Amino acid sequence: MKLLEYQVKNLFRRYGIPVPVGKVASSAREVKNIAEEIGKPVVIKAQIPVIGRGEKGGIRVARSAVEAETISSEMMAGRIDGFPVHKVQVDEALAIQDEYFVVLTIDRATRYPALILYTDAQKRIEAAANAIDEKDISVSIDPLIGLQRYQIRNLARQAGFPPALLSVFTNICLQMWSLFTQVDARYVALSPLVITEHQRVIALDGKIALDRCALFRQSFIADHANYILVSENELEAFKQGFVYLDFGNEKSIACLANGAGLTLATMDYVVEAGGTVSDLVDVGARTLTDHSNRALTILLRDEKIQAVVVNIYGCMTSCGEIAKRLLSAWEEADRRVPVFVNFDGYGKMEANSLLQNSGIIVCSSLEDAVNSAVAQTKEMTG
Amino acid sequence: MKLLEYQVKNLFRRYGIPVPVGKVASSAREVKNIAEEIGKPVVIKAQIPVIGRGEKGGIRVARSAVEAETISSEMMAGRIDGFPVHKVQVDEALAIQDEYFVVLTIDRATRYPALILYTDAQKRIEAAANAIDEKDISVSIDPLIGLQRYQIRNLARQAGFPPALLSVFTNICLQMWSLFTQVDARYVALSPLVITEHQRVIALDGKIALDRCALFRQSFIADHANYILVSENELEAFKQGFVYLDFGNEKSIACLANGAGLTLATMDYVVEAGGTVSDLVDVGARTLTDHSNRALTILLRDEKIQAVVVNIYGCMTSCGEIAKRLLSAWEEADRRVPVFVNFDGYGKMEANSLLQNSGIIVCSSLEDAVNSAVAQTKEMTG
Amino acid sequence: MSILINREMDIIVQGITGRAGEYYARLMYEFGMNIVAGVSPTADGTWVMDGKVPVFDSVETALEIFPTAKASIVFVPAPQALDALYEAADAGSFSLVVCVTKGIPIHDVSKVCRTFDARGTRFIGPNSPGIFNPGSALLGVYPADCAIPGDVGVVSRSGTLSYAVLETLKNAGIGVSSCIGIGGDTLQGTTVADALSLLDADVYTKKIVLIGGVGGQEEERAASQVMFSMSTPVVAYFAGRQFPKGRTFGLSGAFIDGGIGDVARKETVFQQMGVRTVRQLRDLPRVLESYS
Amino acid sequence: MSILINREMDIIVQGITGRAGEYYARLMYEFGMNIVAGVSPTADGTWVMDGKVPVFDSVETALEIFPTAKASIVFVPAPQALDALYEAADAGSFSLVVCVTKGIPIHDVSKVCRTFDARGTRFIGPNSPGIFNPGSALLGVYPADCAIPGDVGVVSRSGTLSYAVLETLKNAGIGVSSCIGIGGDTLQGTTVADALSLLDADVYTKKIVLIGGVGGQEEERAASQVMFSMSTPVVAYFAGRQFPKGRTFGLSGAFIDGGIGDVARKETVFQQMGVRTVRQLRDLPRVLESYS
Repeated sequence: MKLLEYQVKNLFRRYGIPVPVGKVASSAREVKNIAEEIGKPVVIKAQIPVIGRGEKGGIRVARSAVEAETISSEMMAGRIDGFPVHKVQVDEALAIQDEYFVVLTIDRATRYPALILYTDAQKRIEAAANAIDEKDISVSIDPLIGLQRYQIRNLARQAGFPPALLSVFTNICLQMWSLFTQVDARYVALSPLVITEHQRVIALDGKIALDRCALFRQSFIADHANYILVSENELEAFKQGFVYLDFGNEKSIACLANGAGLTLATMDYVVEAGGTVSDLVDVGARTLTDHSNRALTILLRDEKIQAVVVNIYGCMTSCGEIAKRLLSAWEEADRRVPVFVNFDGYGKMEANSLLQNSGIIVCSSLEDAVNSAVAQTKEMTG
Repeated sequence: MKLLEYQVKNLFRRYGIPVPVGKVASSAREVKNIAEEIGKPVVIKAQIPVIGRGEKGGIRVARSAVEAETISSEMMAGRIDGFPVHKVQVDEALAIQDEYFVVLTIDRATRYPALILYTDAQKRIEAAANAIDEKDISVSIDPLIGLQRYQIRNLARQAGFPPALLSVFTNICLQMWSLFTQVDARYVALSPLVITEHQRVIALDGKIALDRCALFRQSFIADHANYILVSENELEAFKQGFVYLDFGNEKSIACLANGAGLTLATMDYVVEAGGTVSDLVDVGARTLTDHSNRALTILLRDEKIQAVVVNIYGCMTSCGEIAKRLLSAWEEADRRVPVFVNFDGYGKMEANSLLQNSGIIVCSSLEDAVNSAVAQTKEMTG
Repeated sequence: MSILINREMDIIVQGITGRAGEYYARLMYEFGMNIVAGVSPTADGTWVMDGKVPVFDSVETALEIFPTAKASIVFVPAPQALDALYEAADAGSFSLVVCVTKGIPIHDVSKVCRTFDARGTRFIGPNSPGIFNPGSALLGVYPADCAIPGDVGVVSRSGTLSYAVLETLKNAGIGVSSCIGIGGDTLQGTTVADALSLLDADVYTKKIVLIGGVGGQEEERAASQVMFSMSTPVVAYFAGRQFPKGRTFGLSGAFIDGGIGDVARKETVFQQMGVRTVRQLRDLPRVLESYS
Repeated sequence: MSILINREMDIIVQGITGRAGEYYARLMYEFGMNIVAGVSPTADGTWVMDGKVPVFDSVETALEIFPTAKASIVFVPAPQALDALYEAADAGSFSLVVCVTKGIPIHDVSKVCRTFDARGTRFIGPNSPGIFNPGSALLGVYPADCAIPGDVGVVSRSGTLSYAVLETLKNAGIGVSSCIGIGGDTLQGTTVADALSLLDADVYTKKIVLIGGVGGQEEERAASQVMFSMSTPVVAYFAGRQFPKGRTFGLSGAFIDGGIGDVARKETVFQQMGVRTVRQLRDLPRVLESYS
């Protein structure tokens, strides 16, 4: 769950990581006031979950408070990559001498945290956070010991970070570590950390991705879900405790399966058979509560969905139980689209006979279910 | 540095460790008000750094607010083990069903933290905190991982702690761990942790010893020094950064040496030669600043001291440098008592010749210095 | 036969009184595994599975009675999993710990991996379906009838998908030596590369199927290992080819972020290393049989 | 000759630009030890000791140039000592780390001991004067002329007191094989028992002097070891017999709290185990010579 810039900057401020003088605003009038307060040129940045928003008109400079008002009112009237701009961050514009990208993440290769520093502005933070490049300068951190000063020194030396600013840099990195561990972040990035003409060291922007698994001890994560989850469907599934992705494609097929891998494989199958997938639901294979009925209810009322493929491998929750739940959702639904089901594993026979003549279509194989669904949508579109 | 009970209880409250309803008071009038507020029998406890104060009249029960006022005004008028009673803790009296002693310390044998539980009320917390008895129930804690719930469960089971109260006990121990590590304690003890008739689990009293070495990152430790250090001399030395102990004995000999072991050995020597030692100063062997002059200044103005034995082994700070400092203190002193000095190691010759005819008496051996000092005090007393 | 487990091994189940714990403990027991004891902090002194398996409040007490236990399988819910895994590591007796629990915070998993690494204990998971040597031994949550014994080793990042793959192989008459489910979360105690090495060293395994997925670079790292240090042929399949960039799939390690984790890229790397990949699972039996 | 160190060993000094660090590095250098490099985060690229020893900003860089360094001695001030000791442990190259710094918080020392334990690195200190093999090697802060070579091993918890003891022995014509200063703080990386074992295993050491002190139970634990598993005779002396109960002496481990750490009790335990103790240091040479 990636936070928006202004949320990141709030956390940075709380942890003593220096950020530009600035504030978040919800109206052009507020922007004007903030720009007046800052009293010099400002940068106005759209608060949207879009990578590379700068290239899409989401970051603009204003030389005066009046210009700031105009620019922000334009920005907030439009959409970027489909996202409405409800908020903008207004920051002092700074004259930059050097820039560095600093990422604290957990390295999937070692399974330990790593602090990474690089200077290539073209590289995506997300790429750095997910796989350490051999060209990156990085230090591996013992998760039981935590980041130590000597490691930061080694990193800074290798990167040629100005020795005169080492102690400022060290404190920033130690604060990043506190933030990283205390909020259960998947990564924290300073993107970039700049050295200004006046030798101030400032995180011009930052990125934080939170770990959804830590929700049980980080209740504030739930507050951020509204901003992060794109659709109503996703938000409802999040609250109920199952996994739902909505890609927003029209005239599409939804895939419902148990287990992440099986769900992904089902999606691949549909797309490669010529279908469009918009909604992906994993009801889980070893969950205490099976959510198949709730999931199907959400799918059936979504107007953009024209068919559903259900692919279940029965294990602790048997196919039979899932069939019952699907049936109850089906019977309660106001809107119905064809649902093609493939069962395997425990309870397959029982499930198939339960759904016979129910309106839900039981298929003999996943291939059969997928091909039927694709044919169905083709028919409706065609 | 051991804290007083009310300081301990303040920390317990801040960390969510349950304590009896109660408050600290500085006057009998305040005690009466607190007792009225509590509205049932109270326990009044003298806030003094004395082990076993209960047996010395430092803990008394009052059945009414009026009785509480009388008892506390008696208590605060007197002294216990020489300590004036400036403050008393007033707590609700509780009907106790079971009591346990819980100690979190660092085990000198393993060098790792340990959580200890025992039920023998006769045993001193200090003994438990300094050496784990084979009969004690204890778990060793990895200092990099910290105390875990399973370890608390193992401890509780072995001690026969009521399973119904396990989760309360677990949370108390986890909070003890937070407190222990966050304030840099040498030990934290619940003494005792009681289960009341109504199944409340409460730390009736507690002990915390802080780590003086952590002063650089625990500035609050300095605030406690006033309460903990017994004499003016000790407080002054603490502020200046050297080690001073004042045992409060009259007509005594002070020992000044460099290094803890050498200082102790010097003290042994004096006492075994028939002298009384009251003041012990370690000016340190590898300190950046040598404090010999400040130490001698304090010793010379202390009326109870009749002679000083100085025992120095010259190393980084040579005997010569120390001799110069001693001399400057000697020359500035308003009060003078005989000072007998033994030098060994680096700079011995230079030091001896520097002090020749200065009034400070250079001896040929430690034995010589000690015997001279003892003879001197015997003469003055006799 | 085959790797890591056998039917003689004494096994402890942590979290045995939870719904999943008891359900799968029973399946393993019925399969013939020696489930000697269960652990549940709140059910000390009880018995589960029709009075056949005693429950203790800690691993320590379970090991006092059953000191021969060499493996633990963990079903403890995610909020308590860190404690349970530290407990398993601290016991010092286990050569193998499998964690079925999914959704453990990534910082906890990192710490636990560090602890098991230091102790040299084989840790599989989290979010792992366990290990299954068809016809021989089962430590995990596999449906026992989804596979038949044979000489194909399987390494998988996902649970139900691997059951479906095993069943596909079974239906084609292809038997399996061992299936290792390394777990679908972001971090794994036993990595793809580790699991491939284990199977490569196994005398009963003649061919290997790798079931990977979108996200991470674990498989790419493994590809060069397959090429340069393994003698057993490998066929790879990756789920999530059609998964869009920039999205995260639930709690799993499935996401393409900054271009990392793309299935097409994984396939390219494998092909460059000379390892065969299949786009469709139904092609797997045919490609496997082409090695012989 | 004798234990742990020798004149050929390449040594790194952490905290070499501090007053104590540079002073003692020079003494060791003059004694003939191979001080190859110093470390100081703020003095990278400079040289100390008349341009003879280069200074690096980290152990890592020092080891890049001097990969043969096998020992480090740490003079870094207490607030930064944890970082310096983790750095020494992390380097992985050192077989021996001596920490001279005193007054390191006890929680930090505990963590550092844990780290060195896990890595199998010999850690001596903190608040240790180091190791001195008279006439042969010196890694520490001993005045080189306080002892002459011989066959008596010395284990001490204190610094200057041990110099005074060494000088007492020298004046009596008794030579020393090795003196290990394990440090006077509450915790020690190398305990009394460890140090006694090292000397017991040393062929150059025929008798051992243990200089203990008030506080703790380290010596009592060591006593039974002396009795049951050592062949070298031991004479023990304890400072602080007259130290009052309930007081703490400075930052050191010297305190009698709850009856633990009493010198009289230590002496009794030693005597019960058949180990000789001396009440006065001046008696030490005579008692030592009675063993032969």
